[in-house]
Amino acid sequence: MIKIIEQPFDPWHELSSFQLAMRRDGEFGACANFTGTMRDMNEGDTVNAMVLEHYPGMTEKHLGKIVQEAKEKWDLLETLVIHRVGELLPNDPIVLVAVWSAHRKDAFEASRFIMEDLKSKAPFWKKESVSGSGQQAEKNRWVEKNTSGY
Amino acid sequence: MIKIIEQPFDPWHELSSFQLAMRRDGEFGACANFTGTMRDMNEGDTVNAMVLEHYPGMTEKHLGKIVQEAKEKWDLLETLVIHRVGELLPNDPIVLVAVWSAHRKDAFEASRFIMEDLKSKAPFWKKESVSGSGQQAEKNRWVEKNTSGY
Amino acid sequence: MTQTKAEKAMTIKVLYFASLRELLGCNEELISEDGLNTIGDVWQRVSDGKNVTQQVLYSINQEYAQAESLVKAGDEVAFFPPVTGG
Amino acid sequence: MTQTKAEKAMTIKVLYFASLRELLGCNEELISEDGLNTIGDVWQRVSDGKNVTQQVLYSINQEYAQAESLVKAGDEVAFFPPVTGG
Repeated sequence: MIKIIEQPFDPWHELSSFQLAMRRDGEFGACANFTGTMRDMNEGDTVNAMVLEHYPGMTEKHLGKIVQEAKEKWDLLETLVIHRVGELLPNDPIVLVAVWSAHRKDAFEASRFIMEDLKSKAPFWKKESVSGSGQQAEKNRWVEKNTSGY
Repeated sequence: MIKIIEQPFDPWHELSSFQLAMRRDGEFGACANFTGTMRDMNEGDTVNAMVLEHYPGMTEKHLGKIVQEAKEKWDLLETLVIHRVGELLPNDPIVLVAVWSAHRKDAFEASRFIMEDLKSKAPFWKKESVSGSGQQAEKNRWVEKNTSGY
Repeated sequence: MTQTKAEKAMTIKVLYFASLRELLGCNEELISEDGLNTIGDVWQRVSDGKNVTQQVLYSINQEYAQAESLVKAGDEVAFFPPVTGG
Repeated sequence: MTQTKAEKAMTIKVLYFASLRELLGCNEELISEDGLNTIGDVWQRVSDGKNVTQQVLYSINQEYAQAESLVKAGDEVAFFPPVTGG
Protein backbone atom coordinates (compact mmCIF):
# COMPACT_ATOMS: atom_id res chain seq x y z
CA MET A 1 0.00 0.00 0.00
CA ILE A 2 1.19 3.50 -0.87
CA LYS A 3 -0.28 6.55 0.84
CA ILE A 4 0.49 10.25 0.35
CA ILE A 5 -1.11 12.13 3.23
CA GLU A 6 -1.52 15.75 4.31
CA GLN A 7 -2.25 15.10 7.98
CA PRO A 8 0.23 14.03 10.69
CA PHE A 9 0.48 10.25 11.10
CA ASP A 10 1.68 7.91 13.82
CA PRO A 11 3.98 5.26 12.28
CA TRP A 12 3.40 2.75 15.09
CA HIS A 13 -0.34 3.05 14.77
CA GLU A 14 -0.11 2.67 10.98
CA LEU A 15 2.13 -0.41 11.30
CA SER A 16 -0.15 -1.97 13.86
CA SER A 17 -3.35 -1.47 11.81
CA PHE A 18 -1.77 -2.49 8.53
CA GLN A 19 -0.26 -5.65 9.98
CA LEU A 20 -3.60 -6.65 11.45
CA ALA A 21 -5.48 -5.93 8.24
CA MET A 22 -3.05 -7.75 5.96
CA ARG A 23 -4.07 -11.10 7.47
CA ARG A 24 -0.71 -12.83 7.16
CA ASP A 25 -0.63 -14.30 10.68
CA GLY A 26 1.92 -17.08 10.93
CA GLU A 27 3.34 -16.33 7.47
CA PHE A 28 5.68 -13.45 8.17
CA GLY A 29 8.82 -14.04 10.21
CA ALA A 30 10.26 -10.60 9.59
CA CYS A 31 9.19 -6.97 9.49
CA ALA A 32 11.80 -4.29 8.85
CA ASN A 33 10.71 -0.70 8.76
CA PHE A 34 12.07 2.81 8.71
CA THR A 35 10.56 6.10 9.84
CA GLY A 36 12.05 9.42 8.79
CA THR A 37 11.14 12.22 11.19
CA MET A 38 11.52 15.98 10.93
CA ARG A 39 14.42 17.30 13.01
CA ASP A 40 14.49 20.77 14.58
CA MET A 41 17.99 21.44 13.29
CA ASN A 42 19.57 21.34 9.81
CA GLU A 43 22.95 22.56 8.63
CA GLY A 44 23.47 24.38 11.90
CA ASP A 45 20.20 26.32 11.82
CA THR A 46 17.04 25.89 13.88
CA VAL A 47 14.21 24.61 11.71
CA ASN A 48 10.80 25.89 12.83
CA ALA A 49 8.58 24.42 10.15
CA MET A 50 8.67 22.81 6.73
CA VAL A 51 6.53 22.56 3.62
CA LEU A 52 6.73 19.36 1.60
CA GLU A 53 5.78 19.79 -2.04
CA HIS A 54 5.28 16.87 -4.40
CA TYR A 55 4.30 16.08 -7.98
CA PRO A 56 0.85 14.50 -7.62
CA GLY A 57 0.52 11.56 -9.96
CA MET A 58 4.21 11.08 -10.65
CA THR A 59 4.86 10.52 -6.94
CA GLU A 60 2.43 7.60 -6.69
CA LYS A 61 3.60 6.22 -10.04
CA HIS A 62 7.25 6.36 -9.06
CA LEU A 63 6.70 4.84 -5.61
CA GLY A 64 4.65 2.05 -7.20
CA LYS A 65 7.54 1.33 -9.52
CA ILE A 66 10.09 1.19 -6.67
CA VAL A 67 7.91 -1.22 -4.69
CA GLN A 68 7.37 -3.39 -7.77
CA GLU A 69 11.11 -3.50 -8.36
CA ALA A 70 11.72 -4.53 -4.74
CA LYS A 71 9.13 -7.30 -5.09
CA GLU A 72 11.00 -8.64 -8.10
CA LYS A 73 14.37 -8.54 -6.34
CA TRP A 74 13.30 -10.02 -2.99
CA ASP A 75 10.73 -12.44 -1.64
CA LEU A 76 8.24 -10.08 0.03
CA LEU A 77 4.81 -10.63 1.53
CA GLU A 78 3.62 -7.05 2.05
CA THR A 79 4.90 -3.49 1.77
CA LEU A 80 3.67 -0.21 3.21
CA VAL A 81 4.91 3.23 2.16
CA ILE A 82 3.48 6.42 3.68
CA HIS A 83 4.74 9.90 2.84
CA ARG A 84 3.58 13.14 4.34
CA VAL A 85 3.09 16.30 2.25
CA GLY A 86 2.05 19.87 3.13
CA GLU A 87 2.99 21.76 6.28
CA LEU A 88 5.09 19.91 8.88
CA LEU A 89 6.46 20.72 12.31
CA PRO A 90 9.58 19.33 14.02
CA ASN A 91 9.10 15.78 15.32
CA ASP A 92 6.44 15.04 12.68
CA PRO A 93 7.02 11.73 10.90
CA ILE A 94 7.76 12.39 7.22
CA VAL A 95 8.02 8.92 5.74
CA LEU A 96 7.42 5.31 6.70
CA VAL A 97 8.68 2.34 4.69
CA ALA A 98 7.82 -1.14 5.98
CA VAL A 99 8.36 -4.60 4.52
CA TRP A 100 7.08 -7.98 5.70
CA SER A 101 8.69 -11.23 4.55
CA ALA A 102 9.21 -14.82 5.66
CA HIS A 103 12.92 -14.29 6.39
CA ARG A 104 14.87 -11.27 7.62
CA LYS A 105 17.34 -10.82 4.76
CA ASP A 106 14.55 -9.85 2.35
CA ALA A 107 12.91 -7.41 4.78
CA PHE A 108 16.19 -5.69 5.72
CA GLU A 109 17.41 -5.28 2.18
CA ALA A 110 14.11 -4.34 0.56
CA SER A 111 13.23 -1.70 3.18
CA ARG A 112 16.55 0.04 2.71
CA PHE A 113 16.36 -0.24 -1.07
CA ILE A 114 12.88 1.31 -1.19
CA MET A 115 13.92 4.08 1.20
CA GLU A 116 17.07 4.96 -0.76
CA ASP A 117 15.26 5.01 -4.06
CA LEU A 118 12.53 7.18 -2.54
CA LYS A 119 15.10 9.64 -1.17
CA SER A 120 17.01 9.93 -4.42
CA LYS A 121 14.20 9.78 -7.01
CA ALA A 122 10.65 10.23 -5.70
CA PRO A 123 9.45 13.76 -6.61
CA PHE A 124 9.20 15.47 -3.22
CA TRP A 125 10.82 18.78 -2.25
CA LYS A 126 11.35 20.30 1.18
CA LYS A 127 11.26 23.99 1.99
CA GLU A 128 12.37 24.89 5.50
CA SER A 129 11.61 27.90 7.71
CA VAL A 130 14.83 28.48 9.62
CA SER A 131 16.25 30.85 12.22
CA GLY A 132 20.02 31.10 11.93
CA SER A 133 22.19 31.58 14.97
CA GLY A 134 22.66 35.25 15.86
CA GLN A 135 19.67 36.35 13.79
CA GLN A 136 16.05 36.55 14.83
CA ALA A 137 14.41 36.89 11.42
CA GLU A 138 12.99 33.71 10.01
CA LYS A 139 13.77 32.84 6.42
CA ASN A 140 12.57 30.18 4.03
CA ARG A 141 14.92 28.04 1.99
CA TRP A 142 14.64 25.03 -0.27
CA VAL A 143 16.60 22.03 0.89
CA GLU A 144 19.05 21.47 -1.95
CA LYS A 145 20.30 17.97 -1.32
CA ASN A 146 19.49 14.92 0.76
CA THR A 147 22.15 13.40 3.00
CA SER A 148 23.76 10.29 1.61
CA GLY A 149 22.29 6.95 2.64
CA TYR A 150 25.33 4.75 2.03
CA MET B 1 17.41 -0.55 26.81
CA ILE B 2 17.59 -4.34 26.79
CA LYS B 3 14.66 -6.45 27.94
CA ILE B 4 14.28 -10.22 28.18
CA ILE B 5 10.62 -10.98 28.76
CA GLU B 6 8.44 -14.04 29.35
CA GLN B 7 5.11 -12.52 28.34
CA PRO B 8 3.91 -11.73 24.80
CA PHE B 9 4.74 -8.18 23.68
CA ASP B 10 3.44 -5.80 21.02
CA PRO B 11 6.40 -4.30 19.13
CA TRP B 12 4.44 -1.23 17.98
CA HIS B 13 3.30 -0.49 21.50
CA GLU B 14 6.85 -0.92 22.82
CA LEU B 15 8.26 1.37 20.11
CA SER B 16 5.64 3.99 20.76
CA SER B 17 6.17 4.06 24.55
CA PHE B 18 9.94 3.93 24.34
CA GLN B 19 10.12 6.74 21.79
CA LEU B 20 7.90 8.93 23.94
CA ALA B 21 9.88 8.19 27.10
CA MET B 22 13.30 8.75 25.55
CA ARG B 23 12.57 12.50 25.18
CA ARG B 24 14.55 13.08 22.00
CA ASP B 25 11.89 15.10 20.17
CA GLY B 26 13.38 17.00 17.27
CA GLU B 27 16.74 15.22 17.60
CA PHE B 28 16.10 11.97 15.79
CA GLY B 29 15.59 11.98 12.03
CA ALA B 30 15.66 8.22 11.66
CA CYS B 31 14.31 5.12 13.35
CA ALA B 32 15.02 1.72 11.81
CA ASN B 33 13.67 -1.35 13.50
CA PHE B 34 13.18 -5.04 12.98
CA THR B 35 10.68 -7.46 14.48
CA GLY B 36 11.16 -11.21 14.22
CA THR B 37 7.89 -13.12 14.56
CA MET B 38 7.16 -16.80 15.04
CA ARG B 39 5.97 -18.48 11.85
CA ASP B 40 3.58 -21.45 11.80
CA MET B 41 5.79 -23.35 9.35
CA ASN B 42 9.45 -24.38 9.37
CA GLU B 43 11.36 -26.75 7.11
CA GLY B 44 8.10 -28.00 5.62
CA ASP B 45 6.43 -28.86 8.93
CA THR B 46 3.60 -27.14 10.78
CA VAL B 47 4.90 -25.54 13.96
CA ASN B 48 2.32 -25.52 16.76
CA ALA B 49 4.34 -24.01 19.57
CA MET B 50 7.87 -23.19 20.62
CA VAL B 51 9.93 -22.91 23.78
CA LEU B 52 12.72 -20.37 23.86
CA GLU B 53 15.50 -21.19 26.31
CA HIS B 54 18.27 -18.75 27.17
CA TYR B 55 21.32 -18.39 29.39
CA PRO B 56 20.23 -15.83 32.01
CA GLY B 57 23.04 -13.43 32.71
CA MET B 58 25.11 -14.18 29.64
CA THR B 59 22.22 -13.13 27.39
CA GLU B 60 21.98 -9.65 28.90
CA LYS B 61 25.77 -9.33 29.02
CA HIS B 62 26.18 -10.34 25.39
CA LEU B 63 23.37 -8.10 24.14
CA GLY B 64 24.85 -5.19 26.09
CA LYS B 65 28.15 -5.80 24.37
CA ILE B 66 26.58 -5.86 20.89
CA VAL B 67 24.76 -2.60 21.53
CA GLN B 68 27.92 -1.01 22.89
CA GLU B 69 29.82 -2.09 19.80
CA ALA B 70 27.12 -0.62 17.55
CA LYS B 71 27.31 2.68 19.45
CA GLU B 72 31.04 2.80 18.81
CA LYS B 73 30.66 2.06 15.09
CA TRP B 74 27.73 4.40 14.35
CA ASP B 75 26.32 7.68 15.61
CA LEU B 76 23.28 6.52 17.57
CA LEU B 77 20.88 8.31 19.89
CA GLU B 78 18.95 5.41 21.41
CA THR B 79 18.60 1.64 21.05
CA LEU B 80 15.93 -0.81 22.17
CA VAL B 81 16.30 -4.60 22.17
CA ILE B 82 13.52 -6.87 23.40
CA HIS B 83 13.70 -10.66 23.29
CA ARG B 84 11.01 -13.08 24.31
CA VAL B 85 11.76 -16.31 26.22
CA GLY B 86 9.55 -19.18 27.46
CA GLU B 87 6.54 -20.62 25.64
CA LEU B 88 5.54 -19.00 22.35
CA LEU B 89 2.75 -19.49 19.85
CA PRO B 90 2.76 -18.78 16.11
CA ASN B 91 2.47 -15.07 15.31
CA ASP B 92 4.07 -14.10 18.63
CA PRO B 93 6.82 -11.51 18.24
CA ILE B 94 10.17 -13.04 19.26
CA VAL B 95 12.58 -10.16 18.98
CA LEU B 96 12.56 -6.40 18.43
CA VAL B 97 15.66 -4.37 17.59
CA ALA B 98 15.23 -0.61 17.16
CA VAL B 99 17.72 2.18 16.62
CA TRP B 100 17.22 5.95 16.63
CA SER B 101 19.76 8.31 15.06
CA ALA B 102 20.00 11.74 13.46
CA HIS B 103 20.53 10.30 9.96
CA ARG B 104 19.25 7.14 8.28
CA LYS B 105 22.54 5.45 7.36
CA ASP B 106 23.40 4.89 11.04
CA ALA B 107 19.95 3.55 11.94
CA PHE B 108 19.78 1.16 8.96
CA GLU B 109 23.25 -0.26 9.45
CA ALA B 110 23.22 -0.49 13.23
CA SER B 111 19.82 -2.20 13.42
CA ARG B 112 20.92 -4.89 10.99
CA PHE B 113 24.27 -5.29 12.70
CA ILE B 114 22.69 -5.76 16.13
CA MET B 115 20.14 -8.19 14.74
CA GLU B 116 22.74 -10.32 12.92
CA ASP B 117 25.00 -10.47 15.93
CA LEU B 118 22.05 -11.41 18.13
CA LYS B 119 21.02 -14.21 15.74
CA SER B 120 24.51 -15.65 15.47
CA LYS B 121 25.85 -15.18 19.00
CA ALA B 122 23.29 -14.33 21.70
CA PRO B 123 22.62 -17.45 23.82
CA PHE B 124 19.03 -18.36 22.93
CA TRP B 125 17.78 -21.75 21.72
CA LYS B 126 14.48 -22.68 20.10
CA LYS B 127 12.65 -25.96 20.54
CA GLU B 128 9.68 -26.45 18.25
CA SER B 129 6.56 -28.63 18.58
CA VAL B 130 5.84 -29.74 15.04
CA SER B 131 3.35 -31.88 13.14
CA GLY B 132 4.86 -33.29 9.97
CA SER B 133 2.76 -33.75 6.86
CA GLY B 134 1.03 -37.13 6.78
CA GLN B 135 1.48 -37.73 10.49
CA GLN B 136 -0.72 -36.67 13.36
CA ALA B 137 1.63 -37.16 16.28
CA GLU B 138 3.31 -34.05 17.50
CA LYS B 139 7.02 -34.14 18.15
CA ASN B 140 9.51 -31.75 19.70
CA ARG B 141 12.79 -30.81 18.07
CA TRP B 142 15.57 -28.35 18.69
CA VAL B 143 16.11 -25.87 15.88
CA GLU B 144 19.67 -26.59 14.81
CA LYS B 145 20.59 -23.58 12.77
CA ASN B 146 19.35 -20.10 12.05
CA THR B 147 18.76 -19.00 8.47
CA SER B 148 21.49 -16.82 7.03
CA GLY B 149 21.01 -13.06 7.23
CA TYR B 150 23.30 -12.00 4.39
CA MET C 1 -7.64 28.26 -19.69
CA THR C 2 -10.37 26.69 -21.84
CA GLN C 3 -9.22 24.78 -24.89
CA THR C 4 -10.95 23.01 -27.70
CA LYS C 5 -10.01 19.40 -28.31
CA ALA C 6 -8.15 20.39 -31.47
CA GLU C 7 -6.10 23.02 -29.63
CA LYS C 8 -5.23 20.56 -26.86
CA ALA C 9 -4.07 18.07 -29.43
CA MET C 10 -1.43 20.56 -30.61
CA THR C 11 -0.07 21.45 -27.18
CA ILE C 12 2.25 20.12 -24.51
CA LYS C 13 1.46 20.66 -20.84
CA VAL C 14 4.48 21.89 -18.88
CA LEU C 15 4.73 21.72 -15.08
CA TYR C 16 7.31 23.30 -12.77
CA PHE C 17 8.03 22.37 -9.17
CA ALA C 18 9.71 23.70 -6.05
CA SER C 19 12.50 26.27 -6.46
CA LEU C 20 12.15 26.12 -10.24
CA ARG C 21 8.45 26.92 -10.01
CA GLU C 22 9.32 29.97 -7.90
CA LEU C 23 12.19 31.04 -10.16
CA LEU C 24 10.08 30.87 -13.31
CA GLY C 25 6.99 32.23 -11.53
CA CYS C 26 4.80 29.53 -13.03
CA ASN C 27 3.15 26.27 -11.90
CA GLU C 28 1.87 25.07 -15.21
CA GLU C 29 1.51 26.21 -18.80
CA LEU C 30 0.43 24.89 -22.19
CA ILE C 31 2.78 25.45 -25.07
CA SER C 32 2.47 24.75 -28.76
CA GLU C 33 4.31 21.67 -29.91
CA ASP C 34 5.51 23.55 -33.03
CA GLY C 35 9.18 22.89 -33.65
CA LEU C 36 9.66 20.82 -30.51
CA ASN C 37 11.14 17.35 -30.91
CA THR C 38 12.78 16.61 -27.59
CA ILE C 39 12.21 17.65 -23.98
CA GLY C 40 15.53 19.44 -24.30
CA ASP C 41 13.89 21.63 -26.98
CA VAL C 42 10.98 22.31 -24.60
CA TRP C 43 13.39 23.34 -21.87
CA GLN C 44 15.27 25.63 -24.27
CA ARG C 45 12.05 27.39 -25.19
CA VAL C 46 10.60 27.82 -21.67
CA SER C 47 13.89 28.81 -20.02
CA ASP C 48 15.01 31.16 -22.79
CA GLY C 49 16.14 34.45 -21.27
CA LYS C 50 15.76 33.16 -17.68
CA ASN C 51 18.81 32.82 -15.54
CA VAL C 52 18.55 29.17 -14.46
CA THR C 53 21.84 28.08 -12.95
CA GLN C 54 20.65 25.12 -10.87
CA GLN C 55 20.44 21.47 -11.90
CA VAL C 56 17.13 20.68 -13.65
CA LEU C 57 15.52 17.23 -13.92
CA TYR C 58 13.09 16.29 -16.69
CA SER C 59 10.03 14.06 -16.83
CA ILE C 60 7.64 13.10 -19.62
CA ASN C 61 4.23 11.72 -18.67
CA GLN C 62 5.41 11.31 -15.07
CA GLU C 63 8.52 9.30 -15.87
CA TYR C 64 12.09 10.57 -15.75
CA ALA C 65 13.45 11.62 -19.15
CA GLN C 66 16.73 12.74 -20.68
CA ALA C 67 17.28 15.90 -22.73
CA GLU C 68 17.08 13.88 -25.95
CA SER C 69 13.82 12.08 -25.04
CA LEU C 70 11.11 12.77 -27.65
CA VAL C 71 7.94 14.71 -26.89
CA LYS C 72 4.66 14.90 -28.78
CA ALA C 73 1.42 16.85 -28.57
CA GLY C 74 -0.67 15.80 -25.58
CA ASP C 75 2.34 14.96 -23.41
CA GLU C 76 2.74 16.20 -19.84
CA VAL C 77 6.31 17.27 -19.24
CA ALA C 78 7.80 18.59 -16.00
CA PHE C 79 10.94 20.39 -14.88
CA PHE C 80 12.16 20.32 -11.31
CA PRO C 81 15.25 20.48 -9.07
CA PRO C 82 16.86 17.41 -7.45
CA VAL C 83 14.38 15.77 -5.09
CA THR C 84 14.64 16.06 -1.29
CA GLY C 85 11.82 13.94 0.16
CA GLY C 86 11.89 11.22 2.75
CA MET D 1 23.78 -28.62 47.21
CA THR D 2 25.17 -26.68 50.17
CA GLN D 3 28.83 -25.79 50.09
CA THR D 4 31.21 -24.15 52.46
CA LYS D 5 33.13 -21.13 51.20
CA ALA D 6 36.30 -23.23 51.12
CA GLU D 7 34.69 -25.94 49.02
CA LYS D 8 33.27 -23.35 46.61
CA ALA D 9 36.71 -21.85 46.20
CA MET D 10 37.97 -25.17 44.84
CA THR D 11 35.18 -25.79 42.36
CA ILE D 12 34.07 -24.74 38.92
CA LYS D 13 30.36 -24.28 38.18
CA VAL D 14 29.35 -25.96 34.94
CA LEU D 15 26.11 -25.15 33.07
CA TYR D 16 24.53 -26.95 30.11
CA PHE D 17 21.87 -25.60 27.77
CA ALA D 18 19.31 -26.75 25.23
CA SER D 19 19.92 -30.07 23.41
CA LEU D 20 23.21 -30.54 25.28
CA ARG D 21 21.44 -30.15 28.63
CA GLU D 22 18.99 -32.86 27.54
CA LEU D 23 21.69 -35.13 26.14
CA LEU D 24 23.79 -34.95 29.31
CA GLY D 25 20.71 -34.98 31.54
CA CYS D 26 22.04 -32.11 33.62
CA ASN D 27 21.40 -28.37 33.98
CA GLU D 28 24.23 -27.48 36.27
CA GLU D 29 26.96 -29.14 38.34
CA LEU D 30 29.95 -28.23 40.47
CA ILE D 31 33.20 -29.97 39.71
CA SER D 32 36.55 -29.93 41.41
CA GLU D 33 39.14 -27.79 39.66
CA ASP D 34 41.79 -30.47 40.28
CA GLY D 35 43.87 -31.08 37.17
CA LEU D 36 41.83 -28.67 35.02
CA ASN D 37 43.74 -25.96 33.20
CA THR D 38 41.60 -25.11 30.22
CA ILE D 39 37.90 -25.21 29.41
CA GLY D 40 38.84 -27.95 26.94
CA ASP D 41 39.99 -30.01 29.94
CA VAL D 42 36.64 -29.34 31.64
CA TRP D 43 34.77 -30.49 28.54
CA GLN D 44 36.92 -33.65 28.33
CA ARG D 45 36.06 -34.52 31.90
CA VAL D 46 32.30 -33.84 31.80
CA SER D 47 31.70 -35.40 28.39
CA ASP D 48 33.89 -38.46 29.00
CA GLY D 49 31.97 -41.56 27.99
CA LYS D 50 29.02 -39.57 26.56
CA ASN D 51 28.31 -39.75 22.89
CA VAL D 52 28.32 -36.06 21.98
CA THR D 53 28.48 -35.71 18.21
CA GLN D 54 27.10 -32.21 17.83
CA GLN D 55 28.99 -28.92 17.76
CA VAL D 56 29.58 -27.52 21.27
CA LEU D 57 30.26 -23.90 22.16
CA TYR D 58 32.13 -22.82 25.30
CA SER D 59 31.81 -19.85 27.63
CA ILE D 60 33.69 -18.79 30.75
CA ASN D 61 32.04 -16.32 33.12
CA GLN D 62 29.39 -15.61 30.47
CA GLU D 63 31.82 -14.78 27.67
CA TYR D 64 32.61 -16.97 24.69
CA ALA D 65 35.78 -19.00 25.11
CA GLN D 66 38.00 -21.31 23.06
CA ALA D 67 39.10 -24.83 24.07
CA GLU D 68 42.48 -23.48 25.18
CA SER D 69 41.03 -20.67 27.35
CA LEU D 70 42.16 -21.01 30.98
CA VAL D 71 39.79 -21.76 33.84
CA LYS D 72 40.24 -21.34 37.58
CA ALA D 73 38.32 -22.18 40.75
CA GLY D 74 35.20 -20.02 41.13
CA ASP D 75 34.62 -19.71 37.39
CA GLU D 76 31.24 -20.31 35.79
CA VAL D 77 31.67 -22.23 32.57
CA ALA D 78 28.94 -23.30 30.14
CA PHE D 79 28.55 -25.68 27.23
CA PHE D 80 25.83 -25.30 24.63
CA PRO D 81 24.92 -25.92 20.98
CA PRO D 82 24.95 -23.21 18.27
CA VAL D 83 22.45 -20.50 19.17
CA THR D 84 19.09 -20.13 17.41
CA GLY D 85 17.41 -17.05 18.89
CA GLY D 86 15.92 -13.99 17.22
